[in-house]
Formats: sequence, C-alpha cells, structure tokens
Amino acid sequence: MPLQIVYFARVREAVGIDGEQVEVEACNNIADLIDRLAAQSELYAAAFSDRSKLRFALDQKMVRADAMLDDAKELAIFPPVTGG
Amino acid sequence: MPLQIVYFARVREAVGIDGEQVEVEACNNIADLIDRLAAQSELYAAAFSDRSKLRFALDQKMVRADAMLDDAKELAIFPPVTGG
Amino acid sequence: MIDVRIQSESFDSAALLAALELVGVGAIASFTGFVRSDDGVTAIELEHYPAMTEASLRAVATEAQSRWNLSGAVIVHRIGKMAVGEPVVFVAAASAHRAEALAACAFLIDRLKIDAPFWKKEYRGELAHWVEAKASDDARAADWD
Amino acid sequence: MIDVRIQSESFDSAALLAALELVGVGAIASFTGFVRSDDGVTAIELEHYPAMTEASLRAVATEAQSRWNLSGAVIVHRIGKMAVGEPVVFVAAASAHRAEALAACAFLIDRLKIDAPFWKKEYRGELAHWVEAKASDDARAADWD
Repeated sequence: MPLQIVYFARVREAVGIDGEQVEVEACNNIADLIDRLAAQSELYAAAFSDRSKLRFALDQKMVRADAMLDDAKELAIFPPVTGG
Repeated sequence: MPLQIVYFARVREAVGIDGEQVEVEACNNIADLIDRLAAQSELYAAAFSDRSKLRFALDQKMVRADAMLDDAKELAIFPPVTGG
Repeated sequence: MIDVRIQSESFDSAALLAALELVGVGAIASFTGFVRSDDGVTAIELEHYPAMTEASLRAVATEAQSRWNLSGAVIVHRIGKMAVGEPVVFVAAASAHRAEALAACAFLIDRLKIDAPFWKKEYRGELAHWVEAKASDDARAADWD
Repeated sequence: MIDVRIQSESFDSAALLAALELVGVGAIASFTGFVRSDDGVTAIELEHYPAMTEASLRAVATEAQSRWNLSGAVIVHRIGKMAVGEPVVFVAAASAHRAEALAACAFLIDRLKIDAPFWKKEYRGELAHWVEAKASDDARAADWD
C-alpha cells in the first residue's frame, strides 16, 4: 500500500528531502515505519535518533507513534511545533 | 473640625445634594458619622438605610466604615462601584 | 509606560492598540468593553469621582506593572452618556512574554471594575436605573489577591 | 463568525480589531505576538504544513466557540521570513461577556502554540537555528484540558 511521507523543519533538513512515497502494511504503526526508515541509512538513523523529538500527523491529524497506518494516504513527520 | 462630604450616584440622588460640609471629631469613625446623618432627617435615614450598599473614600482612598476620620479633608459616600 | 485617560469623547480601540505597539515588545493583550443592548437598554451614563478616578486607575496600572514585567499598560475609560454599541473601556498590556501580557490585561479590567469610582446608569428610552454591582465581579477581582 | 488566515504578508492588528468590532458585541479581547530581538535575533522564519495548517487553526477557533459563547473568533498567523518588531500572530475573541472574551482569547493563543503545525527558525545575521518547543507551552495548553 503506498503512503506519502512528508517531512518538516529540522526533520526535513536532516533527511534532506521534502517527502517520499513508501510501501507500507496497514497493520503497521508509525513507530514500526520509523524503525524501518532508520535502518535504511545513517542519514535516516540520525534524523530519527531522538524519538522523543518526533511528532506525527496521519492524513493531517496529529497522532501518536503507536497509531496504526490503516489506509492513511499521508504521514507527516516533524519536530514539536513552535508557532505563535 | 470641618469635613467636606461628597455623594455619588444613587446616594447623591437620595440625599438630593452633591455634597455638604459638616463638623466632626477626629476620633469618630465613618459609621458614627453615618449614624448621626441618618438621625437628622427621614431623607438621610432613607439614603443610608441599607448600610451594606454604602462604600466610602477618605481623601480619595477607599476605606471601610470603621475607618477613623482623623484629619481627613473629604469623605465620599457612594454605592458599590460599577464601572468597566 | 503607563497611559491612563478618562474622557467623555468616544475612542478608537484600534488606534489605541496601534499606539501601544510603538512601545515595541513581544506581546500585547487588549480588552475593549462596549455598551450592550441587554433587556432593551438604549444607552448608559457613567458618573465618576473626578478627584479620585485618575489616581485609582493609575494605581491599578502601577500594580499591574509591579506584578508583571510590562513595557506598557493602558487604561481608557469613558464618562457621561453613551449609546448602545459605543466603546466604554479599553485596557491593554505590553510585555516581552505572552503569559504576562494576557494576565496583566485581565487584571487591569478585573481590578478596575471593583477599584475605580465609576457608577453606571442604564437607560431604556426615558427610564433610567442604576446598575447593581455584581458579586461575580468582586469574586473575579479577589482571584488576583 | 470564525475568521482564520495564514499569510506571508504582514498584518495590521488594529485593523483586525476594528473589523471584529463590527460583529457588534459587548466585549472583545485580543492578543498580538511580535518578533522579539532576544539574544541578538534579527529575523525569524516560519515553516508550516500547508495541507493541515488552516484546518488546525479552524479547529482551535471552533473549539473556543464550543466552550464559550462567542460571536466571533479570529486567528491570523504569518508564515515565511519576518524581521524583529513585525507582528507574527493575532488572535481575538468577541463575546457578550468579558470573562468569556478574555478566556477564549487566551485559549486561542495557548492552544494554537501546541496544536498548529508551524516551526520557527531564528536568524542571527546569517546564523539560523530551529527554536526548541517549550515545556511551559505544553503546560499552559494542558491547563485548558
């Protein structure tokens, strides 16, 4: 199942791209996917090294790392927000 | 000792004047003076009938009814404030 | 900077806000109160104690400055008669930090309501009556003690 | 009335306040945040998540309207680069009652700080670094839960 990943702010700069498409299983959760991405290169391992500083949105809704991917179309990965 | 009394709002309308000068003793407190004024006519008795609805300022500082007159120049008598 | 005004003329809260922005800081919170048409009210009239009003408003603003780190505190309060929809009171606080600006702004209006010598009369056409003080105003102000 | 805007252009908070006054109510509370020159900051840049930002701000405003009796809620947030002294964010709430307007205004800015997908980068001349989220912002927002 295809999933569009989008990166923002420090995470975007660390992985070096705005986003990418990956194949995922609906039964996986976000943490599983982060583990898989971190395993694929030093760059991703570094970008995702401090999991406490990662936040997520599935189809534009804030969720926690244990959220199932289900049939989501887009996963956003970013640091804690700092607007206002 | 002369003391200028000034009245505001409902109290002013009830006594029918903006203010008046009275002779007082420094050792008296405001409550004593209110009793004396209330005793002098039906009009004052009515204006001061509900003591819980009277507030006071001595020389432009909010005080309670038990404040001594001391050498104050001006006593203001008015209902609870309702600005803002 | 403390700016306190008592005036019978109407005021432009947007212009007052713009003026405070010139003080140059990180955060500004403001509050404006208007005459409401509750229960057929057509106008209100505010009486005050001229010898005391400005000093009492200045004391409220000074107290706010002593509690929070403010670069500016503004209070503008009208007196006299005004129609439904007109502004009655404007308060604003400027600070480097949002929490301080928000708290100081709420303090200014809450404290003014119980400390400043104003009395409000409501008009419904020709009928006038004095507004009763609200216990809830005393309670809100006491929260700051 | 809910008015939510995300824009790179600067804004005039006084004009935004004046616009909300046209809604016609008893009380309006507003908050404006500006770029501060802390520790030599010369500019900031705000990145956001375009597909999500407006919906998240709208959700904050809608939540405020469900909690308090508001006739209007406004949120304007800038994106892109802006210099010290420029306004970054404006929120305002209009209600018949002061307590509701003040609470809703504080809620809008407190909640926006933790719910809306914005990320702030500070510039000191050519040097840029991402601002860290503050635990105190989470704590303030949690006070509304």
